[in-house]
Order: sequence, then structure tokens, then C-alpha cells
Amino acid sequence: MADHGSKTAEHHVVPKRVYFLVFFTLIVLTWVTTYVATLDLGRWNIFVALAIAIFKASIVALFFMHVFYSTRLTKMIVVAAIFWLILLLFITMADLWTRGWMGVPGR
Amino acid sequence: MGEKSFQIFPEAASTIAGHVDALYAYLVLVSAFFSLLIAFCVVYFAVKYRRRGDEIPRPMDEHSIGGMILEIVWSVIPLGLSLVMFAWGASIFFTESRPPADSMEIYVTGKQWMWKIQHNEGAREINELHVPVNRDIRLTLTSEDVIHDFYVPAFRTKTDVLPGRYTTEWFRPTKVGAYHIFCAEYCGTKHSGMIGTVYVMNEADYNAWLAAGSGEGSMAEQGQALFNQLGCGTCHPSEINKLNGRCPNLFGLFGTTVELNDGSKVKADESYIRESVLYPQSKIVAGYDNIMPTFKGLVTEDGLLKVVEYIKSLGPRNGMPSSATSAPAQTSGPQPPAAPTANSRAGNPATPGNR
Amino acid sequence: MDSPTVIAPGEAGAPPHHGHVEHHFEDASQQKDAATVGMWCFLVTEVMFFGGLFLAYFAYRQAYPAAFASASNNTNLIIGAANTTVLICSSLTMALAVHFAALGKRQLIVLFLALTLLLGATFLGVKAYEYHDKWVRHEVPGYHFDCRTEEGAPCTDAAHTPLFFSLYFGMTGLHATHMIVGVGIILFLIAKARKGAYGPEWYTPVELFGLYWHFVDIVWIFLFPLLYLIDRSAAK
Amino acid sequence: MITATPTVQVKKSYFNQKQGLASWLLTLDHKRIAILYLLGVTFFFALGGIFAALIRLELATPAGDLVESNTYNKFFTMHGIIMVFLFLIPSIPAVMGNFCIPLMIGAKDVAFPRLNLMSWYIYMIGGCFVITALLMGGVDTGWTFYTPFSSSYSNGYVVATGLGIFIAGFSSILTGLNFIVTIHRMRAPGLTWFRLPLFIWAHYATSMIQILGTPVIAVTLFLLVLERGLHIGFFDPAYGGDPVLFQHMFWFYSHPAVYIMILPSMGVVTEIITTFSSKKPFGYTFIAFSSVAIAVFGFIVWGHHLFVSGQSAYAGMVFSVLSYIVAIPSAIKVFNWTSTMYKGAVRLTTPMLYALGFIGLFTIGGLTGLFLASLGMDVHLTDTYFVIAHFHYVMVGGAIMGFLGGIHYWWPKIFGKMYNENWSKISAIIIFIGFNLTFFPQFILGYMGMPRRYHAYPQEFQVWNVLSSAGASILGIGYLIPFCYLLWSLKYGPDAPPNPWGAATLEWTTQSPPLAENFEVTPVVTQEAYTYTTEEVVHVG
Repeated sequence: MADHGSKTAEHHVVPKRVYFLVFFTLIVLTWVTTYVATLDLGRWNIFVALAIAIFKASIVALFFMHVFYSTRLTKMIVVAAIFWLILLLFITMADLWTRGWMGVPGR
Repeated sequence: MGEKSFQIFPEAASTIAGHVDALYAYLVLVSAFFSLLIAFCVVYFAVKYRRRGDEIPRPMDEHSIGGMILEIVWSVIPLGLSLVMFAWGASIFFTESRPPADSMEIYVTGKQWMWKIQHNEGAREINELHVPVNRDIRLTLTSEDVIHDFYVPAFRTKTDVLPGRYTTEWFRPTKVGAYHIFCAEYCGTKHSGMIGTVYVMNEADYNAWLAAGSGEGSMAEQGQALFNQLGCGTCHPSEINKLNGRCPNLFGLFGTTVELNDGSKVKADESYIRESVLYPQSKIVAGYDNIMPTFKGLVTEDGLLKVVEYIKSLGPRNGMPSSATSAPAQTSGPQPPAAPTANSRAGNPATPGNR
Repeated sequence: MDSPTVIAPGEAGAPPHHGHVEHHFEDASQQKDAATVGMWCFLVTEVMFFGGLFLAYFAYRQAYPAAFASASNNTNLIIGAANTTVLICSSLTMALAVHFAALGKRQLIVLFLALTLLLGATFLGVKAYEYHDKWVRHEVPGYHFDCRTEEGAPCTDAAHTPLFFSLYFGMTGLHATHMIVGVGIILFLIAKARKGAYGPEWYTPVELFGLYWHFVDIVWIFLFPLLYLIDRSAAK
Repeated sequence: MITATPTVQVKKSYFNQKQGLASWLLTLDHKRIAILYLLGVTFFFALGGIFAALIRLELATPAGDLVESNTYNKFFTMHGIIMVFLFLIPSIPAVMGNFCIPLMIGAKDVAFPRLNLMSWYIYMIGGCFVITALLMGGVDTGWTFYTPFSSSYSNGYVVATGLGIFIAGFSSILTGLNFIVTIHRMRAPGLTWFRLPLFIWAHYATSMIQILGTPVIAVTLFLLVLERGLHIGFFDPAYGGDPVLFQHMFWFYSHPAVYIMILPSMGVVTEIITTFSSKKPFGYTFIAFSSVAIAVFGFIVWGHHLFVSGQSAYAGMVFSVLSYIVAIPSAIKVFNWTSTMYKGAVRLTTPMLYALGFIGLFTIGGLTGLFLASLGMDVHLTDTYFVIAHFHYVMVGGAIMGFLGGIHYWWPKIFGKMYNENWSKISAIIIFIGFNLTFFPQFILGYMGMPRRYHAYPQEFQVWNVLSSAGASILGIGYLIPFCYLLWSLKYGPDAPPNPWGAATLEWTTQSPPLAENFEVTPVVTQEAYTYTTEEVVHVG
């Protein structure tokens, strides 16, 4: 075998309490983010909401989706997805952010 | 244009063209060198090392120091050469992107499938653009429908013409003559028919042409008429130091930085004025209420450009960088530079904003 | 060639419990690994697929913050939060279904898959109600669109609010499509699980579907703040 | 060691182990699916070629006299869409990748054979949508579908075509996914990453682009279809949208898509050059990693298509410098291929001629890409025939030369028959000459300022256009000849031995054509790729 030996065949059974812990965190954070939305934090609105969302998404991926217990390859695939998503979002937004800089319309 | 049936090079008729051609020469030389080098090696190796008998060549040790050095050399040399290409191209591009402050302004509207051009002095033309030689010309372009692209090969410059936005292109013609205008962004059925001609003229010929052309007053005057017709003037004051608390004063507005009610700042350029007319609620000036109705559908792109030109003509241009030295001359849009004869030319109205 | 070669357990040389190994795999672990890597690659494409919509969202929120802040008030915060809770619950039940599959508790697999189905269907039902509400209130772009605040006044920068609702329908619609596909697959899994198809030695379909379902949950975890929450209070 | 004596009884192979139409349409064998793809891409290549011929015919004269503007616009649109999405993207990966990857890594099949068959059907369904749109009256947006023309102004069948490309995109995604998993999980014992043939590395990089980039074009077209079909605004400024955002999203895929076309071709060329130099490729690791580098860097340069389209000048500058960085791995490859021939034992067979043609044409295509990455130069050249010439040098001179080279290289393996070397060499030379005659004049036209997608053009461009059209007719003939002698070889060609070229990769260790299960016993790999031994060299023809 090239790089798939017997080590990947063993399966990691995650204890149930991990699932419940993650679940309660998610529920609490859902209500926190909903409550925070009723406060006006100005430009921080978007950052707080996204930070909470990113945290929630991370624990879903790490524990519900078992990334935490997965092979290096799976982790690399996840990182690649995030990396390419950032490329798409940030490089395009970099254009939009810098459009007014030169003070010449269209440049 | 069009006289010679066999050409390999377009005419060079702008200040930028020489720079682009020089960069082109560099690129052609580098490319030719590498193409010929590779072609020579491929042919030479194919002949020299053609197989004779059943011998198998001994594999070269690619991990040797020599192999490594070779790999590094043929990575670094192309990188160096191409960074020159980048820097040279970028410097030309930045020159092309920044119109000189005292450029003569002309407005272009693209629509399927024609170019509509308005001069400050009031002359209007379709698919033709008359410009004086040796003057910086700044085009402000927009489209009524799809994306077009205003391309003059002899000037080596083009820019996309987008609906809903203004873009800018500038050039300084150096040779009297007639040159192609092409639409270079595919725009539909008659895309290849959306062509025109730039006529670069002597200053005197240009003035004569301008004098013959306009009967409707300058663009700013037409803009003022439209401004009043739409009732903008009933709310917006346009005299110096006059405030009514309901609508921002437009005198001297153009080129300044405006503070909005959400605390952000925006430069009052052509795009800002256009957006404020069509989408007044998008950006509300600090201290004013959201009461302005939209004029979307009530004013054409051509009309908008006239209003923009009118607002530009109100008061001195605070925001224009190098305008301080020639501030008095800036009050009615573009002014001819050195040439003294041009100052007295017909068709250049008295400053409408000061009347 | 056209049908997987089934090696009977106990046959010479064949390891036991490998009844699901297709002919072109060496063994069960290779097959399971391949399926898992394949599923993750698929999820990568899904990330990029939704990524395009997220990009459009950020681009237009950047361009028209006031319109987006105002329009986000026209989503129902309570319904949104409740539906988020429903989806998180369904993620938990899905995780437990996979858990019990690994332990070989067949009744519990069916139970938790059924709960997941129920919660997923609830989410879709609520979503359908929200869509209907938007239709009634003329908040569907292109169809007598008219964005109004609770007080009946036009939204701030109303001319650009259709973009918010275009994205609202584009993003939640694509998400709901994924949910509908998911619900279909759960039905299939339940039918198989009832027949005892999944046990500790082989439950790859349940596990992979779990990955899909959690992914759909993650998408919603982002959609909820983007469409319901951000700058909601700022427009008040 | 190989005896070319014809076998008396019919050899058992994947080709004849099962018979009948159903055995083909329901096959799960990667080799048969490859042949299904071969039929599909050949059909679309011919269809796209017909449109190319019509375009060149129209452009022989300055006036738009052969067809109307609207018809001409549909010609170049259909040519672009069919060639890009239905020929070039699937051509090498889905045909040669499908056939060779499992064989080269010593596997019995790809990881997901059912998915493999499904992606062929998805591809054909996508193709049917495009053909339906074509028969209903075609589409006139250009293959780039720029909004708001495509969403609000075009009078063509944008929705049907967009859906067709959307669907075909999923075929590409599934193929890429299948290959990634196959390469990760199906390699034969002992076949470590650095023992893999470079063709595999190239396909791995290609597959990365397919699964990371294709979804973005899919969602972009999805939004375009919503905007056009349901008037739900996303990009049209009339709805407040930003047409430049569409261009960003379009090119986020469509620039890397160029590498989907060229990387597999580079893989093919690497195999051919090593085999016919009987020598390990110079700089194996550099070639391998440059494939991956191209795939990664290829994703951050898309904005060089937008230098004049209203993108910020600063973004333009960043995209320009990044574009130069991606040129370096391509340069490394060209130098390494050339060096591989140095002190080799070079045989100028037909596949080798195509590979050497590839090097020449790709070099020109790549170098002219440097012109277009340079901001000031691109302002003049973009949207002119210079761009057309540049990307045809890359896609036709690169990808299609690689495709034909690969077809000639693996033909004996795929069908177990040898073709006529004389005819094939003549046609390779005709294609090379015809290609240069067609596209080199277009560089000159471009610098003179002739815009692309022009139905009629000013008089002074005619000389070069006539030359180009003349070249196209030669090129067309060049493409017809292989079609004839390859078909001829199927019936009358001599049987091919397992390893007619003396190649050193695994697919040549099994019989030609291979058995349905590829190898009688799973090979065990004990040495690096491309270890040539004297015994393997045989004389052919």
C-alpha cells in the first residue's frame, strides 16, 4: 500500500458527552449572537457576528464532522477549502476596497 | 489610416504610444531570444543525440550540484527579466491612469452601437471625435446599456465603458490625422460597426471646427438648463456661502471631500454626483435629511453628464490637485494651456457659474 | 465487471466482514478511506460553490451598507433564531445516528435518522413559511418589489434593497435545495437501516451522509448572521 | 523480449471481453469510459472546428458578406463554448487520464467507477443542452457571457447554454474528484509519490483546479440564469449590481481553466519526451512541483483579464506581478523538457513530433502571455487579435498538440493497433505549419489594433486575415488526416506489442489492449519512474 496502512482502518468512537457539549455550546452561541444583534456595535456588528459564526462552524467541523480525529489528508483538504475560499473572497474584495483610492473614476 | 493595405505596425500618434512601442520591442526581443534558444536546442539535440543502435543513455544525476545550479539559473533569469516587464508596464499604466490636472475634458456615452460625444463648449458628435493636437485630453465615459470599450490603437489606449459608472481615459495626441476608434468589448450584434474616427487637428482648425459646431450653448449651460428644468435649483443653493439647511450647497462642491451621515467620507467626483442624482439615499450628507427623490428614469446619461459639468463649473475646484496655481482659469471646466490664441476662441462661454 | 464482486466471508484469503468491498479495492479499509476522501473533496467543491454567493454578498454589502442594514430588518429574527436551533438539533441527532451506527445499535440508528428527518423537514417548513411571507409582502425581487419597514415607510436606500433579497433567495434557496436532497437521502438511509444494512463493520453511507448534513448546517450557521443579524440594529 | 508475431486466436482484452451496445453504455471500466469520452470530445471538436472554419471564411474579406453580424456572433460564441467547455476541458483528463491513470499506478480501476460513468452521462447531457440551444438558434454572448449583455440584452438562448455549461461543469468536478481519490488511495504497493510518472502529477494538479475552481463558474452561471430567467438581479447595474463582479467570478474559474487544459497536456508531453529520449526526465521533482505550483498560483492571477474593465489600478498591479510569478514554473518545465533530450537517445516518432511541436508552440504562447501580463502593454493589446493568437498558441498549440501526441502515443495501448508512421508524421508536420500560418499573423493583427469578435474590419487588416484563413484551411486538412489513418488502423493496422515504444511506465507492462482488470497480478513497484533498460527498447515500423 502506498500510504494507506492499517492505521486508518481503526475507528475513533467519540464519546457522547463531546457531542452534547458541542451541542449546548452551539445553542448558547446562537442565542448570544441573536441577542448581540439587537445591540448596535457600529462597525463591530459584522465582526462579532462572523467571529461567533466561525467559532460555531469550527466546532461543528472539528467534532460533529470528526476533523479533530481525522487523518492528516482530511485536515489538509479542509485547510485547502478554507484557503481557496479566502483567496476568492479577499482578492476580489481587495479590488472593491481599493477602487476609490486613485481619485480617478474607473481606476 | 486605411491608405496602406500592407502594414505590420499601427501609427503612433500619442505621447504614450512611444513608450508602449519601446516596451513592445523589449518584449519581442526577449521572446524571440528564448523562442529561438529553445527551438535551436530542440532541433540540435534531436539531431545530435538521435538514437543509434540499442544503447540506453546513462541517466544524468539531476541531484548533482550542476543540475541544481541549472534549475536555479533558469528560474531566476526569467524572473528577473519578467520583473522588468512588470515594472515597465506598471509605470506606463500609472501614467495612463492619471490624467494631467489641466486636461481638456470630453464626455463620451456608448450605446448599442454608437459613440455619442459631448464637448464642454457644447459641440456634440456621433462616432467622431475632434481633438486639438498636443493637448492633454481627458475622456469621461459611460454606457447607456452594455459594456463597451473605447479603443484608439494609434494612441495605444483603451478603457471599458460601463453602464452605471464612469471610467476615465486620457491621451495627448502628437500627430495631426485621422485614427480609428474601435469598440473593443463585445457589445452585441453590430459590435464591429461601433467604430468611429478621431480627428486630431491643429489648434486653429480645431477652434474653427468648434465655432461651427455648437448652437446650443456650452455643456455647463445646457446642464444648468436641465438642472433648473428638473427643479434641482429650488432646493440646492448654488451660490457661495448660501445655506438653507435642507439641501447641500453645490458651489465649489466638486472635488471636495464630503462627510456623510454615517461618518464616512467620500470624494465629490463625477461618480458621486451621478449616484447622488440617481440614488440620493445611498449617500446622505452629514447634517441633512433623506428627502431627495430619485431622478432615475428622468434624466438620460447624456443629460447627467451635462449636470455633472454644470456642477463642476460652480465655483473654484478645491479638490483638483494642481489647480491652485491656475485657479481663476479653472472656473469653466477645461482651459487651453499655453496657446494664447485659444483663450479667445469662440464657443468658450463666459463662466456660467458666476453669472 | 458490471457488478461488484462479492467475496463470501470465510472464502480462502478473504478477510471476514468484507462483503461490501468492490472488486477494484484491495480491502475494506482502502474502500472506506477512498469514500471518505471523496466525500471531503465533494464538500470542498460545495464550499467553493457557496463561496461565490458569499462573495456577491460581501461585495454588495460593502457597496450598499445602508440598504443591507435596512433590508435585514425585514427578516424575522425570532423565526431565524428558532430555525437555527432546529438545524443545530438535527446536527446533534445526525451525529448520534453515526455514533450508534459505529456501535451497531440498529434501532437507535433508525430512531436518530428519523429525528434528523423530522427536524430537517421542520426547518424546510419554516423556510417555506418565510418565503410565503416574503412573497405576500412584495419582497421578491423582480415581482412588484417594494421594500418597506415595519412602519410602512420605504426602506433606506430602497433602490438597492432588491440586491439583498436576491442574495437572500439565492443563498437560502440553494441551502434549502441541499436540505431537500438531504431529506431524500435520509429516507433512503432509514429504509436501508431498518433492514439492518449498517453495523459497526460497515456504516460508511451513514457516516458520509453525516458529513454532508453537518456541512449544510455550517452553511446555515453563516447564513443566519449574514442575512438576519448584521447591522440589524444599526438601521433602527 | 517482445515478439511481434501475430497471435492466431483473438486476444482477450477489455475491448472484447463483453460485447453489445449495453455493455458499453453501462460499463464501469475506466478504459471503456475513456473511449466513450473519446467519441464525445471528437464529436464536439469537429463541431467546434466547423464553426472555426466558418469564422475564418467570413474573415477572409473585410466586409461582413458571408453571413449577417448576428449569425457571425453566434459562430464565434458556439466555437468558444464548444471548444472550451465540451472539448478542451474534458479532452485529455477524461480520455487519456481516465485510460492511463489506473494503469500507470497499477490499479484495477479508478476509485469510483459508477461516478466515472455518471460523469460521462452528465457531460453528454450538458452537451445536449448546448446543442439544443444551438439548434434553437444559438447564443451570441461570446463564451465569456459578460453581463449585462448576457443577462439583459442578448437575443440568444443564454439560459439553455448556461445550464448546459453548468451541468457539464459537474462532470468535470466529478472526474477531478475521482482522480484525486484514485491517486491518493489506489496506488500499487511500492508506488510512492516520487515514483509516480509525471503524467500523474500533472493530473493531480489539474484535478485540484477542477474541484476548487469549477464550482465557482457553476454558481456564477447559476446567478446569471436567475438574473436572465427570473429577473432576480445580481450583476446588471440596472438592478444595482456590479458587472465587474461577474467578471471576477467568471475568471476565478476561467483563468485556472486554462491550466485544466494545459497541465494534462504537459503531462503527456513529459511522458513522450522521456520515452523517446529513453532517458529519465531532467529535474523530476522540479517538473512535479511546478505542476502543483501552476495549479496554486494559477488561482491568484485572474485579475489580469480585467486590467481595463474598471478594476482598481492597485488590484491591477497586484495581479500583474502575480501573473509573472506563475510564468516561472512554466519556464522551468520548458527548460527541463529540452534538457531531457540532452545526451538522450532521441527517436523522432509521431508522438515525439507532436511533443516537440508542443514545446515550440507553447513557448511562443507562454512568452506572448508575458506581453499581456504587462499592464501598459495589455491596455493596448487586450481584446484584440493578439489575445486570440496568444490563447490559441496555448490551447491549440499546447493542449491540442498534447492531445494528439497522447492519442498517437497511447493508440497502440488503447486499441492494440499500430497506425501508419509515414502518414502520421506528414500530418503532424502539416498541422504544425498550418497552425503557425493561422495564428502567427493574428499577433500582428492584434498589435495593429484589430479588436476581437469583429464581423467586419477595416481594409488594412485584410492581408493578415487572408493569410490566417489560408493557414486555417491547411490546419483543417491536417486535422482530417489523422482521423482517416487512425480509423484505418483499427481494421488494417498491425497488432501492437505490449510496449512498442520501449517506455518505462506501468501501463506498458500489461498487454495491448489491456485486460478488463488491467493487470493479471497487481504490480509491485520497486524503483523510481522511468528506469530504462536496454531490453525494453524495440524497433518499430
